[in-house]
Amino acid sequence: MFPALLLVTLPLSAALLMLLWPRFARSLHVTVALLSVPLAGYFLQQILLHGEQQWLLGGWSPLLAIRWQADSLSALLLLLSALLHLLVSGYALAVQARDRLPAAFWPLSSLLLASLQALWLARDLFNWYVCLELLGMVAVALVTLSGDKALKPALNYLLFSLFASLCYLLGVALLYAGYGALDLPLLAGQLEANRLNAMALLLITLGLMLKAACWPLHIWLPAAHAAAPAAVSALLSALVVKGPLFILYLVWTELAPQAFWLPASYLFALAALGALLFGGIAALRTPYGKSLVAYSTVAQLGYATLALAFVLRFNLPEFVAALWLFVLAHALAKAASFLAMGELQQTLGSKQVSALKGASQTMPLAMFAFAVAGGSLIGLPPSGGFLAKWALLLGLWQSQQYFWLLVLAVATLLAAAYVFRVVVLAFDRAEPTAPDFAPQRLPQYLALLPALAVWAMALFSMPLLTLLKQEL
Amino acid sequence: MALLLFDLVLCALLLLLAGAAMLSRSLTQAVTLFIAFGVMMALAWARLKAPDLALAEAAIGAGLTGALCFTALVRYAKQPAYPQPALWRPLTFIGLVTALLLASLSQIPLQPSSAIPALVQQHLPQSGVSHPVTAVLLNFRAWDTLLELLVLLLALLGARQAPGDLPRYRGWSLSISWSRLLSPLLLLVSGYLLWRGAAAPGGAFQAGALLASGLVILRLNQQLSWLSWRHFWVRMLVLGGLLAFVLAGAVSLLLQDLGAVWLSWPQSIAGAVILIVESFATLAIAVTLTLLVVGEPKPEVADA
Amino acid sequence: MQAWLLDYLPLLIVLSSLLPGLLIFTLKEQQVALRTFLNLLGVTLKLVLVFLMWQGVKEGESYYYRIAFLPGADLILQADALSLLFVVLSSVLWLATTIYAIGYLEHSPLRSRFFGYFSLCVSATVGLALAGNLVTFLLFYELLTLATFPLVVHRGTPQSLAAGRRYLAYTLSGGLLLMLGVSLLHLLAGSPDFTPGGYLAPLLASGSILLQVAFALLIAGLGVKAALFPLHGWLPQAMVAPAPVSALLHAVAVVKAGAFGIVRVVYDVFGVEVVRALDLAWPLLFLAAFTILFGSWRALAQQDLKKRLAYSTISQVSYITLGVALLGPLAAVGALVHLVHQGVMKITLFFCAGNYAETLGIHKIRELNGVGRQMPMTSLAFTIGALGMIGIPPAAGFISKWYLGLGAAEVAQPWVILVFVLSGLLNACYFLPVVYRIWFGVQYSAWPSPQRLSSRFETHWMLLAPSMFTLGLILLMGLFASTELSPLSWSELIVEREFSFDD
Amino acid sequence: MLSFYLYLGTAVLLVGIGGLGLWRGPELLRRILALNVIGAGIFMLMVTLAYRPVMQGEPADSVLHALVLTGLVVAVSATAFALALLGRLLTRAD
Amino acid sequence: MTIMLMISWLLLALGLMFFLAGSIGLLRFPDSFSRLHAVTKADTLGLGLLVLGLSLQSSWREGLLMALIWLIVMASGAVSCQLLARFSDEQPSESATQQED
Repeated sequence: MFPALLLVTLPLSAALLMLLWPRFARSLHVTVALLSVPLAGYFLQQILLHGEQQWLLGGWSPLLAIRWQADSLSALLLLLSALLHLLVSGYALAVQARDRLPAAFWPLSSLLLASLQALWLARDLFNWYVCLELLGMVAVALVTLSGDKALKPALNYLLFSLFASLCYLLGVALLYAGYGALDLPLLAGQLEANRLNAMALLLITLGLMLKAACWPLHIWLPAAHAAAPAAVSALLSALVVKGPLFILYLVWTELAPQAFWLPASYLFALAALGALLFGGIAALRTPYGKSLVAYSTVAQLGYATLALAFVLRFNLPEFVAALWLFVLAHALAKAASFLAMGELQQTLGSKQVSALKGASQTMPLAMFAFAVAGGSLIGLPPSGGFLAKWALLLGLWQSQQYFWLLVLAVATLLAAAYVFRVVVLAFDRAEPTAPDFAPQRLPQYLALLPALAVWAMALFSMPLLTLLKQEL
Repeated sequence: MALLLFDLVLCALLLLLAGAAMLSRSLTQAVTLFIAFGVMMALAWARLKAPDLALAEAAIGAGLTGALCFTALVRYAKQPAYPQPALWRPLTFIGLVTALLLASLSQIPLQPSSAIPALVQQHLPQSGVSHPVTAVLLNFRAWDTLLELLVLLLALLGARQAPGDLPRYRGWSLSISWSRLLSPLLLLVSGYLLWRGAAAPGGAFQAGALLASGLVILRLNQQLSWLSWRHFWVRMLVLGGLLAFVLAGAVSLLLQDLGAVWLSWPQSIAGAVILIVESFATLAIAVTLTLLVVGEPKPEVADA
Repeated sequence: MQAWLLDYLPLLIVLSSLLPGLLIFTLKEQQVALRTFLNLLGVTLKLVLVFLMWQGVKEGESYYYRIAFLPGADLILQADALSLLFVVLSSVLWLATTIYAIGYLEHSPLRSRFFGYFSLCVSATVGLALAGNLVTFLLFYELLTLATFPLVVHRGTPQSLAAGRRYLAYTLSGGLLLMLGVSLLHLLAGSPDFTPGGYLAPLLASGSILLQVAFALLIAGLGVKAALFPLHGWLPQAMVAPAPVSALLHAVAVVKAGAFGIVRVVYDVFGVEVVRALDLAWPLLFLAAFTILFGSWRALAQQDLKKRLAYSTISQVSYITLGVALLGPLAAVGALVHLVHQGVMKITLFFCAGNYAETLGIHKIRELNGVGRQMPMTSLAFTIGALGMIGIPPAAGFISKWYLGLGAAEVAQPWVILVFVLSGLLNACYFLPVVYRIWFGVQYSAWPSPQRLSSRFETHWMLLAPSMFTLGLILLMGLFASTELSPLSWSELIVEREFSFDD
Repeated sequence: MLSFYLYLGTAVLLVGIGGLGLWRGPELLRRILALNVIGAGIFMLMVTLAYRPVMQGEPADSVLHALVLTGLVVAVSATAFALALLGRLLTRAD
Repeated sequence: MTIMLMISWLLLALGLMFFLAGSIGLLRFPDSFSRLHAVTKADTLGLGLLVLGLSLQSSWREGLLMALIWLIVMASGAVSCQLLARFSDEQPSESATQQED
């Protein structure tokens, strides 16, 4: 119980203390961030040693209590969140004086970690609602840290997020109407394929897809992620949108009756198609650097959605592996690219992509980090993006989805186009944009770190796949 | 028959009020109608044998939300009027969706198969309180409640990020003396609600909301000017509910053997733990809601 | 050398350029001496290691290094005779190019970045040569793209950026097709090591369409780098890169990676038997033949020296593809030996073009009039290289074309010989006038931008020496083709050892 | 039983009306109100579901009541946050 | 008992009539002062009559509670009426609030 519990309560109580004594906010935050990583690592190891663990909070009987359950996937996501949180904390610490990061960042990002960790552990439909709401509100509060220019995107994000939560809640209420339970393992396999459940699952899916910014429900994302401070955008893109995706996956694979799987797979596939194509095109056309990265998130989520669609359609282990590998690879790559892009914009003093002219000379490290992370977004070997795409490719060949192979190819080229749109510009030596001040090195190295990690991910494909319990 | 008539009228009223609030040309009207809608809703919930919720809705849904909306409304006075958008397209779509939803409702079983109510009754004696809703909130599903308190806190944190220069209301002698008269009464009632929550409808949220309305009235009448986030003990009050909750969880873990899980109160002290947590939560809710409604005297972006 | 070290030999060969490259990235611009030292250290180390490996392979030893990578497809570096051919070629030419580049870029900015990527590029090429299965090959193929891109856009001018974009568009699409093909084959047959004679024969019974699709995807992916028509569009534009980069791109790294990949796919993945059974060689044959003629034809029309060389590359590289597609042992020998010979000859030509540009500012062919008197050594190297390209005897080009012709005759494809003759004529048409201008043309205006780079030689010694070195190689390989050390004998060894022709 | 369906239907219609308001707007404040109407509809649905045992003469489903209470607080928190953002946005606009 | 019931119903009906009158007044009167007049008067009296009528039908304890409610409503009605009146006096056409420095 203790490692899992501490992973949630440590950042939570630390956040409370930070609010109480703002003077110690930074040191508390860093301490917790540092503690969380080994703790999560230890927890993962425990899960690997002893197998899946679960707890009924309060010690009540299954139907009554809220269930926490940790399989290796949850443990992996816990570790990922802790790691990225630590990274972003380091980055925030490095730039806080320069960027005038409001003091509220520290407790808020700790709360973000706490709510994410709570979400990965929970297996209760209503508790997920509260977690989602919490996550959404922390995310919006974090977006508003950029000040007045972020107000409109933040409010928009909040309204969408609220609507999504309500959709989800309505779905849960309808499920409860039929089965009188909220516990996922108890409900698993119980659902019949009737109209009521179809409606409930549709609503749940709608809400979660809105929150996970699946195309065409992504419209809130680019503005919000682009408006937030770089450290926040990194967290939002890397982790926050994955929370609802995780629930979506569990709801569909464990809860939904098999009869619904095929139609749902069409729905997800359609969303994936739109995300991959239109997300990529939007990223290619937007004039702003962080919008580009944000649209790339929309596009990349398309891969995960596609994998989910095929999990439901063919139930091959390749697709499950692809889904989670995409999530992992995207989390790392997106953290790197947002931090790098934020650093570039801050130092070069412009939001425009065109301001990145000559950045390979003026800020080689940040540019390199962006390019390396971009390599994973494209899916170049041996990056994590490649590994995930490889799994997806194998699955698609195996299930003879030639059309989707084509889509994948086009999406890959689009990703290459928007990544290299920036990189090529960075090599422009004609009139490099002069930095407003001497570039700081530490934040750039911090941006590079996850990029390098994701770049080497395929070399660790075996342990990762073992963790995901999938064989290719 | 009379009851059905009552139901019919109530439902029609609810729908009318909600529809009018959504479609009325003036925002002021919309907000007023919405508050009336909230009151009617409280009535409906009382009718549906949910007195806890009726209390909460009356205080939170109608009262505080209404106050919040009116504050926002003031700012719209300066905005140009918005053109009224067309109705038929959203109406068609929403109508279709609603029809689908309605169609799926027919499959809701009338006799629920859920074993939960029975389980609640069965475990109620061990929960430390005798009112089932309180037992669920603070014992069976205490984790939800903890996170919910966190959501409330976040609303305050988020709102503090966007401080608006609130138009101030200035009290005058009658309202000041009335506030002085009313607030002890509210304090009394909310304390009673909190205490009563262990055995009957009531509890931390209703009490907190009621207390908050008292605080808001006092605050609007130039009392309680100390109520600001800058003060350590105001923060302590706001965070107290969560801190008490977490501490209680930790202490309970320490009191029990190693196999104990999070948020399981030892049966012998469960009642006391719940009362303590609820008391702090009530104060926290009250102060948080107050700060949310009236804002702070001098907005500060961040405390270093 | 310790035995355990030998196990790591393939890895060390890759690392010997990779690590210096990474170190060079961190150097400051002014640290010229340290950078040069690191560069030369890497080159020397690599040559020594390659020599060791060559010794071993000649005696029949095999080197094998494996790291876990994808499930069912480890990262394998291994040395067989074929990979060694390419490794030796790239290591030796890297030596020449490094020295050339140091001289060429003596005073230009951003050299640390340049040499860093330069070393990465060679590491990727060597890795690609040593790749032991398709997945490893794919990895290095993509890395090669990434490492060469910064070199292509190194100048940072609008033209080079445009060239870089086009280069990426082509090569990344190629990489994508290759990845699709590799994944399909992985699904069908796993990703076993490259096997002489291929490993797909057992699959023939269970359906051929997917195999054909895989072949088409692989060849299309490789064809981009090998500049097969119609995938050649990036190459002429990439000429805007600095001369050493063009030299490397054309002679060793990029186009050869594609050609080498085609050799691997045809012989070691599919195998001659399967290729024949599936009728896969014909399209490749026609495509290669067409590309040969097309490249030569287009080269005729170019007025820019480097552009003409570029189209010549398109044409010449397809000789290798053609030789492979003929599916005969003699043609195979011709193809392999042309891989080496063309590399050496083309790098010489590019060195010379770079010398002209750097010393006198000559870019256009008409500006070459009379340059032979100003720069005799360079012009001699250019002349020999050009003659070799045409296939005139003492130079190396003759040998490879001879074997290719023999190979065509062997498999009874006389029309291919016609293609060779026609192409040879075209080669002569676009090279001989250049040579004529160099020696006999009358200089009709001042040199565009003459620079005095050396007091003793016609140009900087670091520019001249590499061209002389490769000139020597051309002649040696042509004259001593029958000796044991020559690429020809090595190619014959490869064909004899590894290619299993039943008939 | 008729009442049960009546309230159920009303709840769903409220969700629909809220959805209409959310779509149509046009003011952000009205959209926030609309979200609250949707929320009220959903809570009403849940309360009506909790009422089912009452029709059999048993006490109402207290778990659902607790969930609705939680939902109410969450809703008011979110509304307060949204209104604070809106307030700031409007103040800034002029 | 029936007489009590009849009186109770009568009181209730009377109370409702006041409410109705108040509501009509709210809708029909031209300016805010007269509207306030209509509403508060009618509501205070109407509610009182309702409470009286209902307490005839209930126990003394409930009656007491209702009386308490009536008192409180009356008091807050008086305060809020004055509040509205003050603000409509100070700012006849503007919003019901005032800016403070």
